[in-house]
Amino acid sequence: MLAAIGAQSIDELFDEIPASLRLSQLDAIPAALSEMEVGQLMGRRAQQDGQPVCFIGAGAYDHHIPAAVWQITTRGEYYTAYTPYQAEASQGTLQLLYEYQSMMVALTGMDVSNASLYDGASALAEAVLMAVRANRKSKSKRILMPKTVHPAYRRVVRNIVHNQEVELVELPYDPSGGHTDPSVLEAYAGEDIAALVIPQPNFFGVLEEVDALTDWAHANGALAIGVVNPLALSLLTPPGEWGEKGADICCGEGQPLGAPLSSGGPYFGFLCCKQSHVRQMPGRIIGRTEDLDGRVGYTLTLQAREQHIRRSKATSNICTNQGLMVTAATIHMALLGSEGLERAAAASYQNTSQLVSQLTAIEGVESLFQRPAFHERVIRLPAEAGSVLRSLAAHSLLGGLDLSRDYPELGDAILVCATEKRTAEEIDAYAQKLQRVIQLQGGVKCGLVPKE
Amino acid sequence: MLAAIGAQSIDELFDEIPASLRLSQLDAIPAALSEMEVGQLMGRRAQQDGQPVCFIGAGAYDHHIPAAVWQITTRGEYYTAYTPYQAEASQGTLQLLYEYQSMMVALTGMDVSNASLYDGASALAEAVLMAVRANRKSKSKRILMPKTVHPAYRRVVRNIVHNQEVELVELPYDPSGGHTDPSVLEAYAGEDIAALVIPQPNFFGVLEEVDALTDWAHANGALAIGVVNPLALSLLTPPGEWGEKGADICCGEGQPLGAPLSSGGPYFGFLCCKQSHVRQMPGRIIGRTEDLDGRVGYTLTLQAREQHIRRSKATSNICTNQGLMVTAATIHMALLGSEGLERAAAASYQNTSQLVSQLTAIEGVESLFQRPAFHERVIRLPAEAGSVLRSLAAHSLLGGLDLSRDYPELGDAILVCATEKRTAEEIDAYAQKLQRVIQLQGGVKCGLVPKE
Amino acid sequence: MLIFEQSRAGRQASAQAPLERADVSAIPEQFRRRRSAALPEVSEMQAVRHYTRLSRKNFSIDTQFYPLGSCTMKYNPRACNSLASLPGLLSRHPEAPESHSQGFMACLYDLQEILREVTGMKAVSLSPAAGAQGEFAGVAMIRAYHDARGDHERSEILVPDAAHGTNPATAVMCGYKVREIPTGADGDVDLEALQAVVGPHTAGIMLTNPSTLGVFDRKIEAIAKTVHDAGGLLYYDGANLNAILGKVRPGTMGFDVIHMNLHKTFSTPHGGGGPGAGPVGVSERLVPYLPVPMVAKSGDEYVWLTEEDCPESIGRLTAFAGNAGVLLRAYVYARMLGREGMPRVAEYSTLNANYMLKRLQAAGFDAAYPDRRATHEFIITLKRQAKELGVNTMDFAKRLLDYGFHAPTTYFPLLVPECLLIEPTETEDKETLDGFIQAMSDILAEAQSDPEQVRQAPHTLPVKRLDDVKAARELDLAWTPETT
Amino acid sequence: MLIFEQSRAGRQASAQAPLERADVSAIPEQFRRRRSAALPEVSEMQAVRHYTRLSRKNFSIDTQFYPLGSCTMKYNPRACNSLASLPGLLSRHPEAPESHSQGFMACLYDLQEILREVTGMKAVSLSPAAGAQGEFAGVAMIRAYHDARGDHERSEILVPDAAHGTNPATAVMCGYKVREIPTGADGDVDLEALQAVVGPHTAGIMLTNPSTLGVFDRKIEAIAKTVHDAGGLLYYDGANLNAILGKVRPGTMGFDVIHMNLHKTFSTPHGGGGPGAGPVGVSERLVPYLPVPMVAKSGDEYVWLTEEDCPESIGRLTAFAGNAGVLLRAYVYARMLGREGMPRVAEYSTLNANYMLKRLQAAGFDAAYPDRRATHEFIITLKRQAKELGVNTMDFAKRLLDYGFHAPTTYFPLLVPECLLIEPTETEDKETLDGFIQAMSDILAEAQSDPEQVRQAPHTLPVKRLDDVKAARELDLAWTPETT
Ligand SMILES: Cc1ncc(COP(=O)(O)O)c(C=O)c1O
Ligand SMILES: Cc1ncc(COP(=O)(O)O)c(C=O)c1O
Repeated sequence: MLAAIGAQSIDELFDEIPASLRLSQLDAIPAALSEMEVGQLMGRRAQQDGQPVCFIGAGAYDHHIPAAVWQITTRGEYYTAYTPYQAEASQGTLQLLYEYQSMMVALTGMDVSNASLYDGASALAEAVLMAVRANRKSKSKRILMPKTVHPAYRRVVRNIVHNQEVELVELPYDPSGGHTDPSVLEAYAGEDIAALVIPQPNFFGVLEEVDALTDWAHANGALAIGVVNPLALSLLTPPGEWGEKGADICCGEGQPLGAPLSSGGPYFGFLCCKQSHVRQMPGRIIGRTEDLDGRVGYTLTLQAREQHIRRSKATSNICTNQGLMVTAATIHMALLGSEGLERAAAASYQNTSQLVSQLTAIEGVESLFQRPAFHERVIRLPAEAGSVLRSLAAHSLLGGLDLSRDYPELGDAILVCATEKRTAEEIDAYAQKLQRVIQLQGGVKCGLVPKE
Repeated sequence: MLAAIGAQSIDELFDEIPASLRLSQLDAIPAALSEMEVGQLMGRRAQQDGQPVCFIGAGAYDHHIPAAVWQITTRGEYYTAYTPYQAEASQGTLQLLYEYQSMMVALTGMDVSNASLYDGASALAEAVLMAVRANRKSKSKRILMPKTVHPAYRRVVRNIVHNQEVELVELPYDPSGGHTDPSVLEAYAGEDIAALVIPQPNFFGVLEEVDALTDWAHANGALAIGVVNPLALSLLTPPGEWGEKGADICCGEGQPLGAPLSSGGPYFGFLCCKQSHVRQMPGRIIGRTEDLDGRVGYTLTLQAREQHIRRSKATSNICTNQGLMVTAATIHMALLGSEGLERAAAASYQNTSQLVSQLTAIEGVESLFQRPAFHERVIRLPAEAGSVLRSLAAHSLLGGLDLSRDYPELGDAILVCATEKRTAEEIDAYAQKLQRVIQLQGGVKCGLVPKE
Repeated sequence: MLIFEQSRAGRQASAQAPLERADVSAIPEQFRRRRSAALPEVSEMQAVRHYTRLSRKNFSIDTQFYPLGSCTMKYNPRACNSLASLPGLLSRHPEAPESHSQGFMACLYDLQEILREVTGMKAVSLSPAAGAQGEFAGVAMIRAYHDARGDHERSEILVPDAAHGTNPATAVMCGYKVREIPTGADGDVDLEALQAVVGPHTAGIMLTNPSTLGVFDRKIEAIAKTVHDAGGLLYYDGANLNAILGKVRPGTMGFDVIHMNLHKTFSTPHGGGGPGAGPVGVSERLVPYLPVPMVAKSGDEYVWLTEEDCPESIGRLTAFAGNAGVLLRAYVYARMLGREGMPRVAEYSTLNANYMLKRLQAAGFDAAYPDRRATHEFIITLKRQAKELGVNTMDFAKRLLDYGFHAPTTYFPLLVPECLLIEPTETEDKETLDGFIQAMSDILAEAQSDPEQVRQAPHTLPVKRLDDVKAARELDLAWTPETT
Repeated sequence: MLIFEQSRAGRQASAQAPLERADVSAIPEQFRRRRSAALPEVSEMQAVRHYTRLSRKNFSIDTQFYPLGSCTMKYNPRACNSLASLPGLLSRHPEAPESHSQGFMACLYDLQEILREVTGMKAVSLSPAAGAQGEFAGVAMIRAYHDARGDHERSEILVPDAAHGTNPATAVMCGYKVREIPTGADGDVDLEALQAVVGPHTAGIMLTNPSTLGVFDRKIEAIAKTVHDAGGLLYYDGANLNAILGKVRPGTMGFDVIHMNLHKTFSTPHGGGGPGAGPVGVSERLVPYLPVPMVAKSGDEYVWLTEEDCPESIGRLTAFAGNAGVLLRAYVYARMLGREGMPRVAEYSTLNANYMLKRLQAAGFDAAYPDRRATHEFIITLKRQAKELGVNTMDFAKRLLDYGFHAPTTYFPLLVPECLLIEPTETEDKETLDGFIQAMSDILAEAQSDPEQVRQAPHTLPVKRLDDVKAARELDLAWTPETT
């Protein structure tokens, strides 16, 4: 091959790199391992972390994933293809994405869906930017953001949108209901607001008054952006039907649809909207079309929104989607159907209710927020939450998320979740262990009124 | 659908079954579980057995299997196809099997290979029956079977062939070498022997004098049947080159070529022979041919040997092969190549040597059979073998196979094996634990000369 | 292109083997091979791409309707694969002690119990590696039984002419002579012919019921009585168990021994030809002869039964416990199906078969047994078409491939001329069945309008019709460097 | 056929969900949906068969040569997938405590160190979810840096005209104006033009080197000096890192911040469009601004660095730690490659590219930069052919599909007319490259003899050329019951 090139050595091929810059060694990088050796290393590390029983939700949920999902998803043809730039050679991915979009439309009640964004949090950031562009009535870049939105999502939104001078106005939550009381909006009536964000269920698992919130937004010239759990949507009113006119944009984390917990990623963000806003939607979109013979086919469309063509005027800089995760999600939804999703959602709801009732039977443990909730709930402990959770973890049980960092006002509150995968024995074991741990630690704080 | 049939109910479709025979209940069968539930059950059971570090070989070897092997093998197109009866719709499986046959021919040095049998033991039984049919010079059905052949194989051969009045004559092994001394054959010189079985390496891991044994067989009108470890063959003289003329038939267990240990199966038996015996070979055989346009294609061939056509005159009743395992083995061999197989074999050899030298450094532990061996060796313990192995198992370490059932004359002997997967730490840990266990148990037998 | 033809000296999938080469010079040279085996030398990517592409030249259940009669090509739930492949199960050594095998043994034990219940037999051994090995075990047990009673005159096994080829081949492997029993015009065994040959030489009879003719033998009780009265035993070839799962039990029909094809009825994957699994179940009198190993329960513990525990056993037929990983898949399947699911298998497979039969008849095809119910499968004969149109069963079969359907079983059973044995299974939907029926009708029309089109089929597959005669005459069974 | 079109009311993959339906009536009706979502209702087999068959309509690395320039479509070792999917890793909750995360965190930490070493940067954060998010993080850090110094005048990001579209789009997302810098005739950045525009408004420059023109910018030191002297920072778009892995480090070239596309250089699968991963590395002065979370080592323990630990951080960009599973795959890859393997990646990818370039030139194609070395990729322009034969780049691309090759990147970079950006990668063998070159020659011949054949291509794929205009004009983005 060098002969064909007319070079003496491979090294010669790098002769345009200034010699002074050339690197000689990569000393800090370990020597190569064989597949077997790296397998042993990874095996040890995977084992090291144990597989504690998980009662944490908080944006990532331990649902059952049918075996077929990943056996099909990892087929080389899906796994090792790239963005379907050559539509004719990518009808597999393209038709699947079109089906995905159709399923998301069915689930959310919106008109259109894109082919996914990075994750739920960044999808919300994109939804906010999109709302600012799409809301022709509003000249402001003000967004009302309830405190019941996932704290990490709120941070991500801030980090992404603040460079474009979008202003995020935090809405407080109702301390007894754990929801955004629509009356807090009165303070903003008549102001120029680009959009109102509405989580359903919210971070506490609590159901929001989505109809009232959506209608308020529309009455005040703002767009309504739903942030939803797609599995919950199998049971809950879809954003497209919120209030009189439905939400304008909705987004969320797709993980509950077939993505393993996997330390937080890869998951995928979904983004849907009303037809009228489709040209403001960022990310890949697949359209149905025809070939020269009039046969149905699928292709990337509305590319004029994207950076490849639009460059600095694109709707976003996003280039990849989370294609593989969406492949899994599509197969997942096809396998479960709405009946299956509803059953999984209902079982999760039931398990969480059961968990909460067993935990709150323990003296001193109380459930906050009495409003209807989905499969996540806030409970308050009669002992230091962090220390209780550590003790439980030592028993290979993740008892919930400590809320003290983001909601110190709630005291020793934790957010718990029991999906359909948690068995009655696991729930019993949690209750028993919690009781013991509280007894042991309770000496210190027992009887104290939790700080408010 | 019932309307099209003209039936009132599904039950009616069973109306030709005498009513008195009809079954009403299946009470003893548990109720259906969801995939998630059966997953939890299997997860618990799989975990229950632990994953002890394995120093047992004895016919099933813990080798590294490249990740690609089973990711490709379980593609639906291989996994859920059946016997390639419609060759045009099965060129994937057929070409792969032809490649498999070619690889086995390369590895064994024989002329032809079938497309696999159930396992190594049953392959040996078929090889014996085949030899009886193929040996036109011999009128007897006598087979010389060294005691160095895997005991389970000898049992299986007996169980399968005794109904056809084949006589198995056991050959003793040399107590110091652990091999079949060619001189024991002198007793049979001039007798009518259909075949001599030659294991390489033998059950003790010891290398047999294959050249002398093969030549003896041929000189005495018997066929030579090799029973070989295919991974060992990457380093050892292939049966096709044994002695002056090479073995006539060779068979063995294919497990080391990409099949996981999996409690003993599914594995696959391979069977190869000289061209002249091909019509006596049982099992599927794939041939290369052409289609109507002269294009190369592959098809089942020599079907006139098989029960579908030959019925009671078939070479065997075998109908399935272990197609999926052979798929894995073919990909495994393609990935490793002979270089890779040689490295894996050499590393296993080295690890076993290292293990034996560390174990025999313990007082009272000795290595039997000083002849060259491959990756398996017999060592004798200064304490009751079964009890030592149980103690090791309690430390999650499978120390070897207790030989007292099949070779009581060896005393407290165990057969140990360390494949390339055993790390230096694991070998050290074995030596340390063995030392401790022997010390603890040694009180009783310490200093005793092991029984002979 | 063969993988060998992509080989280049020195190429390697380097991460797959130890990175260094250990020294083996301590092994004397006389034992070492002189030249490395001529295996292909390719990169990991080449191997992956080659075998991925190759796979796409296969029809399979995951991609096509595959109504291969007698083979029960039904959907293989993916969970069976992943759960049988849990690391703890995959890495278990066959010689691991019972202390480290309780989880695995619990699965086998439960499966034995499930199969016992569903077949109505007294005890089950899981170890045979496939149907044919199950047959061997069964007939070997029949022989062991007679031998144990000193009943050495029994030298014949009776086999209906519709039987699968493995039946007579098995009888011969067990040292028996085979005597064929004809089938009556209605598809049932010719009872009179049976009565005529049964006698003191009869060791037993091998029956498939429903038979491979796709009908349930209504005279089964009389057959059983005839054979038993003569001192023979009844062997049940369970390849067609799918048709009667939860509906009728071989034990109730009077069988003494049965094999099951787990890769059929219990949906373990066919893997391009195997592995299968062929557990055997027996009536009381054959229990002592069951092949080992088996799993028993002693208190709370599972224990192995081996040669020592079962001195009259016909012994083991594979080195370890048969195709254990296949058994685990079957177990997972059985648990997902459960008590409720088993009869549904029989119901829907029978419904699908009867539906197809009627619709194909309506489309102008001849049923081999038009007056009988189809079971889970049925036969049509193209004798008339072959004669009138010069388009035979093989042509139909090959042309079906062009329509995207795997062909049904052709030319089996041997006694029905120009036959197609069609088994849709319970996992196919009506739309697929309708598609197949349409394809058959279309091919029939083609056979009239353009028979050459059918005779030359297939046209759309990776190869055109292959020359089997050349394959057998000019044997080319392995690539060598000279082939290319 | 769409999965929706196979749906029949009431059909279900029944084992996939809980077998019973829990009562949710305690949720007030006002919150509950009135009609079930209209998802497809199919059996498990239908879903498996549908998506298996659908997959076969894709080109992919595992099945085809895929020389998509700038995308580094190299082989994805299968071990990366299985090891990142070990049950313990797959089931780890992102909020699991550090006590139950040491194994996972060790992998991230090691990967940070490897990336640091290979790029020559001071510190690395792994969290950005893709290249474009890495760009965002990078430019946001540049902004945070200037802001922290009170340097608020810097409102412009400079971007060469050859840049990928994500570069200008990112600058805008970070609130900057974009100023394009032209490319010189030799493919290097026009240094004089750069000098002319750089100044107190310059926040920084985004460069890809080797650039997307397939050449290494020889004046990189001068560029760095120019920008730094003006107070701007240098951003390195690491999409082309594959070309220089182990050969030259962005840190050495003078870059202040870099993103890497792990789905390119570190071979994590492209997944039909993602997920990727876009870690960022920075020079000393940007360390405080790195996005969180990161992993640090404290004694023998790994600890998370989050917002609390890094108060000046630009914060997190996804809810948790980015595409963790992708990072694990990259880590496995990096360990298998090791110190020795990294430079080989650059060497063989460069060798392959230069070989193809020369051979294509010999076959009559025009290189965009004939006097330059190719890096790991190169550009040919079909301007001449388009003019003379009326067969354009798109026609060539589509026709290549018929030959079984995925097309190279077309019409990018925008400044080269009728271009193909060809990146063979290091994992392809010479025979494959030769096959592609032959196909290009054949198509050129066809373009002369039968241009319509090329213009109408593809001919052998599941669909013929698709109508993109119709797709955009008559938007049909989701199936509804009315679609069918
Ligand atoms: C009726 C019948 N009997 C026996 C067998 C043999 O079973 P196996 O192929 O599992 O050996 C088959 C398999 O095709 C069969 O259809
Ligand atoms: C040169 C260049 N820069 C940036 C990107 C963006 O990276 P990503 O697609 O991972 O967001 C790409 C990806 O195609 C690229 O080729």
